[in-house]
Amino acid sequence: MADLTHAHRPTTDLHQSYMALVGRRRLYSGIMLAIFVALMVSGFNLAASRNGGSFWGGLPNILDYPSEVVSEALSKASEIPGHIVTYFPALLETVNIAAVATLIGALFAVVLSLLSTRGMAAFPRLTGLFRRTMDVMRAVPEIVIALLLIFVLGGGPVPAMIAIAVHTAGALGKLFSEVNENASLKPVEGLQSVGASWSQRMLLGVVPQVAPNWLSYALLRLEINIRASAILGFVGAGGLGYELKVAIQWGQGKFDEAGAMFLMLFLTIVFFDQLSSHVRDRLTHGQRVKG
Amino acid sequence: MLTFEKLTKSFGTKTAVDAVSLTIDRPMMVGVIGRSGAGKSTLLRMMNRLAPATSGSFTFEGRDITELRGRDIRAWQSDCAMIFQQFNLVPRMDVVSNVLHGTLNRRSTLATLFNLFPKDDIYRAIDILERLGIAENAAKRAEALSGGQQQRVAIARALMQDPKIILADEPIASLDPMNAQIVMDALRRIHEEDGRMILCNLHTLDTARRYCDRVIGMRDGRVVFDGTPDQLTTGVARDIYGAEADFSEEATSTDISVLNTARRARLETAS
Amino acid sequence: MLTFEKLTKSFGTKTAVDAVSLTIDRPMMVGVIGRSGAGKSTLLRMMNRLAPATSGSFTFEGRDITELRGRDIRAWQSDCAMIFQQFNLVPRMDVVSNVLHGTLNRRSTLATLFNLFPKDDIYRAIDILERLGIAENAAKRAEALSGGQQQRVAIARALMQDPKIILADEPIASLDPMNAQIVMDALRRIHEEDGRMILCNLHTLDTARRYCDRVIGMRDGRVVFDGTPDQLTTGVARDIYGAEADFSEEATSTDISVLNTARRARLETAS
Amino acid sequence: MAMLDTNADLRAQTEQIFRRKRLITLAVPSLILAYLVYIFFSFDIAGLWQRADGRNAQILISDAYSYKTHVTRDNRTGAVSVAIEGEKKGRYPEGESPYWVDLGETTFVDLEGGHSVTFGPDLITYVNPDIGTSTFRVSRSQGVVADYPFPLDEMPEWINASKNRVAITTDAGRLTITRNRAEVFRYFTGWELFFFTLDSPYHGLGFGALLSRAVHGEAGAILSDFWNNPMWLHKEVAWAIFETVLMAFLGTFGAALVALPLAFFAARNFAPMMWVRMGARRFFDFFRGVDALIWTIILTRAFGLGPLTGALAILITDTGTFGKLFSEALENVDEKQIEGVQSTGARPAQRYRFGVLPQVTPVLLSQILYFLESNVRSATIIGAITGGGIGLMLTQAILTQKDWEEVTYYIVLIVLMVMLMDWLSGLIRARLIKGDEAGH
Amino acid sequence: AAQDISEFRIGILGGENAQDRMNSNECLRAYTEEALGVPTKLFAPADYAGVIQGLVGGTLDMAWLGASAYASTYLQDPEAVEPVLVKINLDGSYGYHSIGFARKDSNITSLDDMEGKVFGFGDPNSTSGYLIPSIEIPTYKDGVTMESGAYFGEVKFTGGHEQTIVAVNNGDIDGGVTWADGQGDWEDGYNSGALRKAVDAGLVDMNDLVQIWKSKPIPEGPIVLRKSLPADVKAKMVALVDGMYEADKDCTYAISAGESLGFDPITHDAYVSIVEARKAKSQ
Ligand SMILES: Nc1ncnc2c1ncn2[C@@H]1O[C@H](COP(=O)(O)OP(=O)(O)OP(=O)(O)O)[C@@H](O)[C@H]1O
Ligand SMILES: Nc1ncnc2c1ncn2[C@@H]1O[C@H](COP(=O)(O)OP(=O)(O)OP(=O)(O)O)[C@@H](O)[C@H]1O
Ligand SMILES: [Mg+2]
Ligand SMILES: [Mg+2]
Repeated sequence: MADLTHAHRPTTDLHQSYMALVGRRRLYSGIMLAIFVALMVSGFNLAASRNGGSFWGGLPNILDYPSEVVSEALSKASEIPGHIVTYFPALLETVNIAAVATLIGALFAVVLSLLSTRGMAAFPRLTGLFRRTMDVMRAVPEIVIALLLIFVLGGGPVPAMIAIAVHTAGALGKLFSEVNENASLKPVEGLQSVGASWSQRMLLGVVPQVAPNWLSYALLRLEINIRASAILGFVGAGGLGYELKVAIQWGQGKFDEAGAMFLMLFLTIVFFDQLSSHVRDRLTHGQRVKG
Repeated sequence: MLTFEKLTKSFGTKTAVDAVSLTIDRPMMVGVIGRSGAGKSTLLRMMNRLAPATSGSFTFEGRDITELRGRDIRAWQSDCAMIFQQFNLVPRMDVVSNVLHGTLNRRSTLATLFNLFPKDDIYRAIDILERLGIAENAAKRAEALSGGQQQRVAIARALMQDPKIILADEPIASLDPMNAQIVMDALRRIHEEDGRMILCNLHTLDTARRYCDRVIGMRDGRVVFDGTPDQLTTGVARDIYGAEADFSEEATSTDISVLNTARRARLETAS
Repeated sequence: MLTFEKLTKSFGTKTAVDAVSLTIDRPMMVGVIGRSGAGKSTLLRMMNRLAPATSGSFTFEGRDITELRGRDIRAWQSDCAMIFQQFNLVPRMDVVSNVLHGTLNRRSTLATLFNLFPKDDIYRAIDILERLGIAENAAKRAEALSGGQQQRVAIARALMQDPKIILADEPIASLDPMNAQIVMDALRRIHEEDGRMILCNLHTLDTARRYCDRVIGMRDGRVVFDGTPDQLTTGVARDIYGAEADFSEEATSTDISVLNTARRARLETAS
Repeated sequence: MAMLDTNADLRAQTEQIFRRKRLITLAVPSLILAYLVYIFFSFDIAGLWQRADGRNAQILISDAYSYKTHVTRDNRTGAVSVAIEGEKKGRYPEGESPYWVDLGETTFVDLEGGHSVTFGPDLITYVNPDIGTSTFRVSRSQGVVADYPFPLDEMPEWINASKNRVAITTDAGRLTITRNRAEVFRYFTGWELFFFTLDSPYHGLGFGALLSRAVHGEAGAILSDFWNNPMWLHKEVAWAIFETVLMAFLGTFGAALVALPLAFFAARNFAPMMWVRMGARRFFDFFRGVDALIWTIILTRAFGLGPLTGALAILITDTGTFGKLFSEALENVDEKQIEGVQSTGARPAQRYRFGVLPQVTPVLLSQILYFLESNVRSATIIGAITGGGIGLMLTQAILTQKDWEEVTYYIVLIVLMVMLMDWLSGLIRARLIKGDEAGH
Repeated sequence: AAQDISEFRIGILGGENAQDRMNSNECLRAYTEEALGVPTKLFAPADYAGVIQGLVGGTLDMAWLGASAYASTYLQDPEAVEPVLVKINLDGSYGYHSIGFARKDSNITSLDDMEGKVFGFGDPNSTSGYLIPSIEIPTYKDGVTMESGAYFGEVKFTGGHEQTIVAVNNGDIDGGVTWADGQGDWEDGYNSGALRKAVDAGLVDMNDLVQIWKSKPIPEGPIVLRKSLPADVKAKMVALVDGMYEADKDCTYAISAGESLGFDPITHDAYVSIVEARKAKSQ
């Protein structure tokens, strides 16, 4: 059989060359590991040295603050249902901000992604431009846009909504265009051959293929945006985040309110998290061919 | 009615279609043969304006199609239906919707986006499907059909366009011999009953011989043969395919009777 | 040296292996045949202790393997190598590392976690690869090899364990006939040269006949045949496979010479 | 079935299908529209539009690319000072002034286009080429006494006057007079003092001149003057950016290290016990559900202010996220490889090391790197609330609402930083996952 | 002894750019490092809450707080910090005022006109931006309360003094409160305070605003030291800041954010009423 025909190469040669390879590989992984560890350790030390308190010194006190909040909230437990009712409209506002922003952002993302996917773009020369646009939209943190808009538009939900929508359009646009790239161009060409316009080609040829994946990403984004919307409340964009900030800044004396809001926010986030992973599971089920 | 004048298409340095000049003066069924890479698809794609020509022209009923722009291109495309090797249907949509896509150019974008197709169009789509013998699949998703059925849906879409000319790019290459025959029969019948011109890329000689009125042979982008099926001898075929002396026609055959022997052998090997 | 006593394995109500009693008294090459679902894999997996037995026992050199726990199981596994139909290698790791996995049980956990295998082991791995004719692939990733080469890597990993017994679960089922032969030849050679016992699930009769000293036939979890290859007549095979009268042995054959005729026919059909 | 269908049946059936499809295709946009209408009213977008302040937008935009130089006269002492952005750090040394200001007994300020202002010993004059000359006199008792070249009831809207204060705003600049002081600004395009402040010997030098000085051994001094620019604070900005990236880096990789072992407890195929799995998952949900921001607040008490606190907050949140993602990746691993390793008698740790890790590393790495980029953005926000870094500088600059050119500078830097991280993580991902690392 | 501490951490606050604050206090940092012989760090968080957390958690050693923020710290942990010094104004007082104001063209001239209108506080931890007005305004006349929707149409927090001023100027809220020293003239935005800063920055024109309310004098917030600091460290720091006015006027100007007569010692007693007020608010 074939075995003996390969024996022309002396074994020691193979030994040496493989050992050399192993040595090199060990060296590289060793160096990589060393660099990583060095970066982590020196980074940690640097961060610790620029910090107010030390890591090890602070560790035992980590529960101080939560326990203060919890004990005060517990001592006024009877008021918590009342707080929940009081702050429910604020929670609704937070969720609404996230929902509208996701909706509007996703609509823009659809257009941007179609415009920037090779083979689908209406203006093939401009795909690069649309891609960069999405990169920039993604790169600007929401808080920046929100603060600028608060200056111009005044406080309230709209600046937060616009800020999140801009970021969402950029982030989803990128994901959508990755989905688009995996879509088959055959139906598109088929529609093109009957004289369909660009929007017809996209809506009838591309959207049916990619809609489940888009929806799945959009739901994931909704979940992220609910957090973002709560955070923007911290800088004056309304909603529960704003109320929570006021309570937290006041500190002792309003911890029952803070606790109630904490709880509401947490439950909401967990609720949407579970909802979205459930729906997404169903949407992508059976399509996990790519894994 | 259809004239090519030095029609040329280059991709970079590669000339896919090389100064093709031809005239087809009446509706007939034309077969285009040639080996892979000969430029058959490129020729059809230029005719449908899926791709622009590099130089030369192509006129239909006196109108220079290579000159058209924007909405005129789309109007021409609606007159010139195209059938693809891979069917190019929208797989997740039902069959009737796919057929109705043939009317997209004539209906307003907004109406079509909301699925507002006129009742008459829907009825006509069903009639066409019935004519092609796949009406009972009308409500199924396209992806749920077999290849031969899908290709007939594609033909139905083409008929829905009520086109002056039908281009078919290797319509039977992804089909098994049984379905291939059904599809080719359907195309031939459309040609005979409606009198539409059909231009059909084929990669098998015997299909061309059996179904076409005129056969055009391409090689390296140039037309190297143009004549009736009878003139298409094995010697000519060898020229077109650039084949060695051991060229056996059977190797490209899709005739069911030829295959059956080979198939039987293959089936035996599977456990 | 190896005794099964009423070895049984049930999954819920389904009895996959049903009171198998057998004795194998000297190292030999044993083939286990039977149709899909007969319980072949389950038997081997119990022997390797990848799965526990439901009842009955299995002793090797007087030791009851079904009784072992924890580290003893692992020690047994290192004495009893297993080769899988799908090779079960780590595709992203290079061939030598995969072979070195055969020594995992003997080396300290910590050292192996950092991929620190002794030089001698590495040399031995390369030697084994050389013996199997795939030493030149030593540094490649496993996933870059062909199926036959991967299976030989799996055999190398088994040999690296220096096992007393090698179990092979349909080692050639995912291979083409050419590679199947290479792999079976390698197993046979190992048996002959090293005198190791080999238990090999096979789903083709002729392979069992050609390579094994003893053949065991299973059906619905029970042993329905136990004898030499000569005793394995077509009639017996029909019993084992529960086949109808039209059973043709060729249908399960992997012999290259049998295939060649069918293959030739198939090749002709491709253009 | 099909055979029984007459054409008419089929037509009716298809029509019905289309009616349903139409309903759905119309219903979805209608619902979206209805929701947007609800939001329109509940967010009071119409009212917002009226309240939106165009002037603020104008200040913001014009200030982003321009700067103003103040000429201020103290009306009690008569002293005149000139300062860029009116800040102490941008003040011209005593007796020096830009070309358009003539210091002296009477100070003359040229505002271009024929506009000018004169600070006299008693009178302040403003010349407008279209309208004429206005004069103002300041007295403790009478306030600002003005003499306009037009009747008082025809006061143009760009003059905002009261007894004690007059403000004149034109495109050329702005003049404010109160009893205590009089001040003129003039706008210029550009980011003044971006490279060197007025007290630096290199201020106003061209690139060529700088280069030649640099060659003659002053490179260090030039760099140091730029680096320590007190107006634009390049050194502090660079530190802040670095601190932000540091928080993201420590948080992301720290979280990955913590989450990896924990994820095994949440994966179905590695933690057969239901309650362990559920426990681990709820634990991850909790860490993720309480946002990084809230973790920052909680941790500040224990660890104080600073980047470490921010990094820990990211670490905790991402432990939750990674735990979930990693456990999903672990649930998708190929059992065959694990079984292959197991069949050799490998111990559990070895099984994970060789059967599981090589499979999941590419997936995990790509997720980690993706989060690194997005955490740079989170770190900006966390920094804005307590930690420090560029986020704090940025939000403070926005909240104090005057240094819009600095805001622009920071935003540009942040966008570049995030894009750089995005690019870098993409690069590493492509390298590590495609490149032949042999799974080690 | 100073050797007992390994570093000294100062928290700073105020309505300025974080970096500007850092820069203004750089001289203090340098002096401290020299006096104590240990590395000294400055922290400039975004709001009072961060500094309070730092002081209560023991990760800050010194800070200059507002009176209300001091009260909050004291209420959370009376043993955390002690007030040591207070800034003295040019006229020798150590107080300032909370000023209520509105837009002139809104025709609001006093709290009487604010009925049903939107009223804005600044930061909840601010003395002049929240605590004092929330207690003093209801005493203006019968029926005035700070409940949102009661006397005022709505009561909001804008987040800080600067935001209140801009919000009033933009018409987002009808009236608000901020701080000023109450000296000098209205048209300049007084001699110092948030209004003056806004005017200097060109954000508002004082002609457009009117004062609608003014509080009683509010004690200036104290400089506090962590109680558990070694006694000699405390003594050195008090001496350092107390003597700053004589030693370095520029630095005094920088750290007190304007003209002052430097710092004088003070004790907790000066803030008892504020603590009580805050305690009442926390019920
Ligand atoms: N988009 C393209 N870019 C570059 N080269 C192309 C492109 N499309 C076709 N070609 C080249 O043009 C030549 C003709 O291609 P064409 O597809 O027309 O051949 P064909 O006769 O249809 O072959 P087949 O039977 O394989 O479909 C080929 O060499 C092909 O490589
Ligand atoms: N993990 C399991 N859970 C439940 N049933 C199982 C499991 N593994 C095997 N079985 C069942 O046990 C029976 C024997 O399976 P086994 O895999 O041993 O058959 P086999 O002879 O190896 O067949 P094949 O040739 O398909 O590999 C089958 O009916 C199978 O469905
Ligand atoms: Mg082709
Ligand atoms: Mg099996």
